[in-house]
Amino acid sequence: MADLLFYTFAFLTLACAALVVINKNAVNAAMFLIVSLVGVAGLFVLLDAALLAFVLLLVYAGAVVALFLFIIMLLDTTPGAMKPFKAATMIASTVGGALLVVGVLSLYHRAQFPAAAAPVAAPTLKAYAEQLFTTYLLPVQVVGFMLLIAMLGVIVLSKKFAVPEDVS
Amino acid sequence: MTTQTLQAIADTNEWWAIAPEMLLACSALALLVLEIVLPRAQHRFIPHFAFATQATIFILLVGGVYSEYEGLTTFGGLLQHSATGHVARVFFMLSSLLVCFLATICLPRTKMPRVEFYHILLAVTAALMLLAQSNHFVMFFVALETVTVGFYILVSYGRENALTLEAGLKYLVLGALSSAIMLFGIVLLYGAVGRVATFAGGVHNGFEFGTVANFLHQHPDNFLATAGALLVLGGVAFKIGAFPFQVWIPDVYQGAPTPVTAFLAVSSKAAGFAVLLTLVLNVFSPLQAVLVPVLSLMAAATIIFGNLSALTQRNTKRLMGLSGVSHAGYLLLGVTAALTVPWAAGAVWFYLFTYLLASMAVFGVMAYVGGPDDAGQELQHYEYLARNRPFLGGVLAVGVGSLAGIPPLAGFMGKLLLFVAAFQAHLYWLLAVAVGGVVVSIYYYFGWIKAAYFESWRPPGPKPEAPAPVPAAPSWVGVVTLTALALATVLLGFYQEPLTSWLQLK
Amino acid sequence: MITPVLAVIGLNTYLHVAALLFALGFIGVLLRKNTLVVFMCLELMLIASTIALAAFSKFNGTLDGNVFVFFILTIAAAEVAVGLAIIVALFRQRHTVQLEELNHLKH
Amino acid sequence: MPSNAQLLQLAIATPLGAALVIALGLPKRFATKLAAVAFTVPALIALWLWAQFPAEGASHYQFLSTHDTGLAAGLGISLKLGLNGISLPMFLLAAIVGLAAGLYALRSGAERLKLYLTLLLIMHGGLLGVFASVDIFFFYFFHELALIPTFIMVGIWGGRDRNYAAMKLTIYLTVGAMLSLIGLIALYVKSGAHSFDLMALKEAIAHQGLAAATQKNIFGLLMFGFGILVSLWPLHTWAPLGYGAAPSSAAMLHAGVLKKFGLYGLIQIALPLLPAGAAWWAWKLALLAGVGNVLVVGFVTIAQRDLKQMLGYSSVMHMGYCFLGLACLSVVGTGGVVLLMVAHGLSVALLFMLATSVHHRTHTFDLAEMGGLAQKTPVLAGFFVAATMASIGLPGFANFWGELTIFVALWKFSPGLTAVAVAGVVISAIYGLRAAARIFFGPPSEQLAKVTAEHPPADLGWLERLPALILLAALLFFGFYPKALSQPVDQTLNPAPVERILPVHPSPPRT
Repeated sequence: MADLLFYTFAFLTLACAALVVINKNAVNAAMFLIVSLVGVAGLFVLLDAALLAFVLLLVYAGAVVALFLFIIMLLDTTPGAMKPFKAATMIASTVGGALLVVGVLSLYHRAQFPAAAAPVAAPTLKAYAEQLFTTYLLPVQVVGFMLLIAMLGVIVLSKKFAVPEDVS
Repeated sequence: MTTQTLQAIADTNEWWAIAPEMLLACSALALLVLEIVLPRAQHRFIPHFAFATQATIFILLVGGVYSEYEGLTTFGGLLQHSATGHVARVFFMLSSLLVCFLATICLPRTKMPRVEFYHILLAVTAALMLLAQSNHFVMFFVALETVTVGFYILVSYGRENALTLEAGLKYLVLGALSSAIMLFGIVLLYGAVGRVATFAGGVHNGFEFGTVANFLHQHPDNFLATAGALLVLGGVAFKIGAFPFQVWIPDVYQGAPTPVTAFLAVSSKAAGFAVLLTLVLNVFSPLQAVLVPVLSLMAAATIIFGNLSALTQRNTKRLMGLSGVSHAGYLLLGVTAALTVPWAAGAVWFYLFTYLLASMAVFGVMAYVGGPDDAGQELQHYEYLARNRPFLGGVLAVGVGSLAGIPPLAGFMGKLLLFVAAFQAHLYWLLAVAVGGVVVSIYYYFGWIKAAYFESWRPPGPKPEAPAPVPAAPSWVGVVTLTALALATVLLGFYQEPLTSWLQLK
Repeated sequence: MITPVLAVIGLNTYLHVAALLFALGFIGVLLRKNTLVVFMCLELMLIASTIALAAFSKFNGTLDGNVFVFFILTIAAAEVAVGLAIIVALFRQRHTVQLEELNHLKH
Repeated sequence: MPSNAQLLQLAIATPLGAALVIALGLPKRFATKLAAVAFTVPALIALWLWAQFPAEGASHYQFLSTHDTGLAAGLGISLKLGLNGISLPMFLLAAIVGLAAGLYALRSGAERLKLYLTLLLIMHGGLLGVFASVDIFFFYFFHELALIPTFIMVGIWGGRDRNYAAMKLTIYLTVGAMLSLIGLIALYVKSGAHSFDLMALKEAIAHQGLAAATQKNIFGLLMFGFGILVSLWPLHTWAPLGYGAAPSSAAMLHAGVLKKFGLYGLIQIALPLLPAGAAWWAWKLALLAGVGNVLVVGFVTIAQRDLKQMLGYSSVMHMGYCFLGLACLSVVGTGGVVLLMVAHGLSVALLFMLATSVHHRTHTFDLAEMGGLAQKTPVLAGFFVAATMASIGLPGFANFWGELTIFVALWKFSPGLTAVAVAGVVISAIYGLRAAARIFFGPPSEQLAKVTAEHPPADLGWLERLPALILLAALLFFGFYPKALSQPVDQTLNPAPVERILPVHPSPPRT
């Protein structure tokens, strides 16, 4: 049962990711991204990381992809405007990607793992909280600042400044 | 996890140890508050406030106020406070102060809001300081990404200019790509290390630098970990603009506003090298057999590429970018040497300081010479500079001379230290490449001096109708700052004592 | 309490999925010219890392990997926000999102 | 009264300090006065130190002082100043030529005079530093300090081809400097002395020796690195071009003094520290210098029509004698090189100066367009003929002793090369005398007659005569009393372990 679920989710993830890459329409690509993310969330659940799956869907499907869709609609780029790939780009990408795949796969074959995982209970919400607010308190603070910067940045980049901002 | 262990971990959160960073972050927040609180007419004082806090922190750091934590790890192993970390803090603080100075020249020419710029600058500097002291891959990545996100915004800050946005987009795509690659490397390392640490019965964390180093000591031939290390180094190579990750440099340097270009050239590059030194010397040192050829090939390619592509540049910002690539190559030479010659790490920092002084002097001149069109600054705009503004001409000569490594100036001492280190490390062929690079670099740096000093350089014929406009006269702050930078560059060439004893160059 | 998945599937399979996803994202970044799609592919690369991270974390029996995923998701979100802002600002000036048309910086 | 060591420091610090003060914005009328003082002080100190130099038993450095600039602990680099019997004459030369060049510059009325004086002062300070440095790093450092202003001066105040010349000069000399820097670093690392101090290096190498292959490599680096700087054939092409374009004072200092840096480095550093390397390279060096510098360049010199180009080529040719003297690897030859370096420095500086004076009056450097100037400017003609005689090596001038000593040493090394060298003297007599004759005697060309009709040429004024007199007096003094130079040189070369370190001179290859 579990392995069936795994293969389903893995297929969903990879197939939809491939569709993101090759789809001509940006809106469709964003849609496939969502489905792919659902697959990833499923993989997370199988790893006993239900919380991560939840957060992933919330943040990505709920916010990031929604943002993407919003921007795509806003910019109204004509669908199907994708030009055919140049031969050179195609070859370079294929070779580069194939090398990458072969490299990563061979890497895993050379680094053999024993099949057994460590016996640990599925982490609870409390466990995450404990980690985040003791060991990783400093990164949490830093990430907070990063979000602030990002917010300010988006404002600066998007707001209209009709008049010179301040006296000089 | 019991309450006691949690308590024990929480106890290691020594906030006082990162007081400078916190102070910076708080003053960054204070800037935003001030913008709301102060009436509009008073907004011009906000940059002064940023200046003042930074200067205070800089003085405190130089005074060694926060050095009591040196050699300790805090935050449960997230940070390690070392002498080098302290050096990095001072470096980033100084660089940030000077970028503030450049911003006061350049920002008023645009319609962009200023307070946010200083806010981001301060926050990014704080993150840079944490990055240089991080001892844990989670902390490392989070700090690095904070810096990167800050830079995405800063690079595209002059958004009225399409070139700036284009630069921002290029930096964003390539930066995110390098982050993703680096992240994958970190994950691989965690996978390789964490497993063994658990099997050995320890509770070590697969992200900690010490654990990774221990693991690599025991398994220097672990394929997964080696691949992870190389991917991480690839991400770092992007930051320092080493070959083949230098593609973004000329475009981004040209398009970004001049203060940001300076910030990228100095702080971002130095951060890359601070991280690279930590990783190569402390974490990945057991992988020497792989690292030495990779690093030295990268250094050679970087030197060759940087110098050759800078040869034909007429745009000064691209020139600074591509010559900066070659400087990264010389520094990589130092890093490679540091694997076998311990004092070379100090030499790298010495070089970075001389690079900071010289680059900032040159960028200061560029900020005055560059008019409203920030990205289109060409060599011919410098014609008659030495006659019209002898002061700027002098500063430019000192700065460019130091970058070229011309002897009485600080840059030469930096190169000398690196070359001696390389010789001691038996990197002969690499040294030959570096020497060739220096000779080539003389050509294009000399071209810049030529543009500013040697008149009637162009062949006889009809002169262009409109001569280059005379750049604005520097304010007294500008005069003082640029004089200080130039004098420091000259004096450091003759007398290195304060810096060498502080860097413990042995 | 071992989850059946890891007993049946094993770590390697998980990592294959992650690696393939990473490679797909990488190819997409190289191949696509539409900046928005390029951005999505970058997100795929980050997600691929999180899959590997969660699997390693489970396999190692430590929580750190999972916690790191939190940070990665946050960072990715911030990156997307800034990136889209830049793309929108650029679109207002150039009316294009195609990378190859954004070549006004001299080479 | 400061000690002699402090005086030595003062001599170097005065021009550099004055340059800094002028650069920081001293008004022009003070700047010229300060510059005059700064050019005079080192000359007076040099004379005083020369008088103070012990007459006997001074095989080691005198007037020593050491300062740590911050690299002593880490790298063993410290500012160690002192003079031995070889560096004393060179120091004196630098001080005298510097004074003459400085005085000439003050009256030259160059545009942007303050910048000109600043650069010339830096150059002067660097030159004095080169010959007073015991630390080989600072030896190099001061050389570069003196070299950089040359590029800028050529570029700003140079003649017709200044931009091309400045660039070519820069690239060639940078290559030479980098090669020699790597050679010096190699010496430092391989000696294991952990010090750039020449005395410490000597001690370390005497103690443990250097492998012959290492010596060979390092000597090769130094020979070609220094060789480019001294215009060793075939890497000499920058010299005539550069001197042709350089403003007079810069040409005086560079051709007169700075160019000797490479030879001086070979004598002080390469020969005593790398005897096996020297032995391996000696014949190759001698052939390059003898055939290339003396014969080939000699004939090229004869073909020159431009006065400054001719002087540039002749200076390249005379460097050939110096290389030949070095290649003898004997005390006599080395001593001869020092004598010739001083004498040539004085005479070539005088010639470059007078060439500019001629140009002021004729508005041309083309020898074919001159003639008959002696009637209008007899003093200038007198000086020029005297300087030419000195440069050819006529007895009574210092050059004679230098060349004679070298020929004596060369005879022992290779009679064939001696013949080449003597042929070189004939060549230099041909072009030297012909140039003097073209300029000053015979009928003036039509063009010149027109120019002189518009601007009747005045004879040398006192401000021009003073530097010329200083240089000529020195030439004559050393010509009639060579012991003043040879005594300190002898002291350092003879009792010192040079004889022991220098190998028995290698026999010429049999054919």
